[in-house]
Amino acid sequence: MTEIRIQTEAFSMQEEWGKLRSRLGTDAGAVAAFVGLVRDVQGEGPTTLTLEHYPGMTEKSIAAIVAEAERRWQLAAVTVIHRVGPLQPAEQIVLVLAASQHRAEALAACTFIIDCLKTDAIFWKKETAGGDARWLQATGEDLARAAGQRAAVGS
Amino acid sequence: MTEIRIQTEAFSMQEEWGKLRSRLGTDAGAVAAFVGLVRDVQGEGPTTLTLEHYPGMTEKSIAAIVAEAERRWQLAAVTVIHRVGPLQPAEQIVLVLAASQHRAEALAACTFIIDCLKTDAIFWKKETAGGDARWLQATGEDLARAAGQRAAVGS
Amino acid sequence: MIHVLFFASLREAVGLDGWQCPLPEGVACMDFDALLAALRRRLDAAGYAALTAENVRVAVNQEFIDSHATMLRADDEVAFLPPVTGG
Amino acid sequence: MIHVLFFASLREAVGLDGWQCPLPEGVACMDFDALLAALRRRLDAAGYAALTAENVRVAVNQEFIDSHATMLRADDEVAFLPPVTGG
Repeated sequence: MTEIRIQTEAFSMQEEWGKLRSRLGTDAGAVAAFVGLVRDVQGEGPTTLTLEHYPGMTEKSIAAIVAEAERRWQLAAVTVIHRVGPLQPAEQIVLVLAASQHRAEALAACTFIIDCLKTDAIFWKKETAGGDARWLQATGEDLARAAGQRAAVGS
Repeated sequence: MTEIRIQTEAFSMQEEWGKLRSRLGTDAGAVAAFVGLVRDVQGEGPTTLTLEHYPGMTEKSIAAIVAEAERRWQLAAVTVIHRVGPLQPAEQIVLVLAASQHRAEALAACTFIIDCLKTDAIFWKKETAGGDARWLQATGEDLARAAGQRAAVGS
Repeated sequence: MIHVLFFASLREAVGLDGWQCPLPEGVACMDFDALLAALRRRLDAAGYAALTAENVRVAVNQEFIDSHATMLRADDEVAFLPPVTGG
Repeated sequence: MIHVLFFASLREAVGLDGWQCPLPEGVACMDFDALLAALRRRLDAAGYAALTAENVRVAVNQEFIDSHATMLRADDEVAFLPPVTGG
């Protein structure tokens, strides 16, 4: 019940939501979702975020994160979609859906997966704004959140 | 940028997602969502969950929870929809959407709001299964989670 | 009149959605204890016991009250709320 | 041949998407240090320095390796990965 996709095309919350719902039995009581959007870099003119990945290994890195979430929590279904290629402000970059019997599990799993995607999934982001380009790095806060997730036992 | 609704009709994730997205500027980087579904009471025949509320005061109780979330986190937009009346297994009961610049805030606010809805929002649930009816109570776990949310300072 | 409302399990225990409690003649207000006394006369013992259980909260004009000394005026809305469970 | 891949900032630093590293004649495998030596000959100093920065991770056939003693065989895929940032 896990779907992992990497794609250049936009994804539709409507479609992914419907597909996940159709995979659930009547014992699922909760679905948590997260979508990341491209933010505008204020006052530096048009921004483009270009995402690069390593075909094959990137999918494996996401599958490992989802498998770890599935070991920690009872999950009825998980969807992870991550876009690559050039993206403009307000475009959707990443989608995480996690369904479970109980809300605590669904929310914890969704938060865990997106936190680990930030630091462990094999993607690189280049930001182009006002003629300058730079490769982004995971922030200290990102690394601390993912480390906190790994350190949390069970819950 | 807050929308709170109580209604007997079903809601559509597609529609609510689109409405919230249209209210966001390009500085919002994250949207977290939660949907609660009616679970089947296993092996006791058809289940109906009937939700009752106190018109006026229920809306105020939800607005107070959202206002507290907005004091704690920088939120770009929040939507809370809660259904009342009779619901069948797999139907959507409640929707929470929280948008922010950063994922940590969106996820924390979404979790906070649904945890507090469980214990502080003025609803009552009656479960009818196999001819028996009973009024549900917030569980000890629900109360502990909401108390934990209130105790957490800031973050 | 004081408009008294009963919700969920309390509505079933009392057997009423609500009740219009008259104010004593010539009196502009009454305290919450006086309302309770009127309810004890109006309801059966089981219904009254349900309303006064420890986990029941009371709202006046949609705000929770803590004190039985709260004064009630004509057209106030008094609601008895059993423990809630939303979400 | 060993198939060597450079990603993101390393691709730009090296100026190549990838490089086919020949195995020495008559040799079935080489260790990672031998590959580094071949890269040092092939690349300019700045490109080689970027590849060997402390935060660069190396994957062989899409699994991260920890040791420079890792043996590489014909058709192995060796990737140099700068720090990642997804989500």
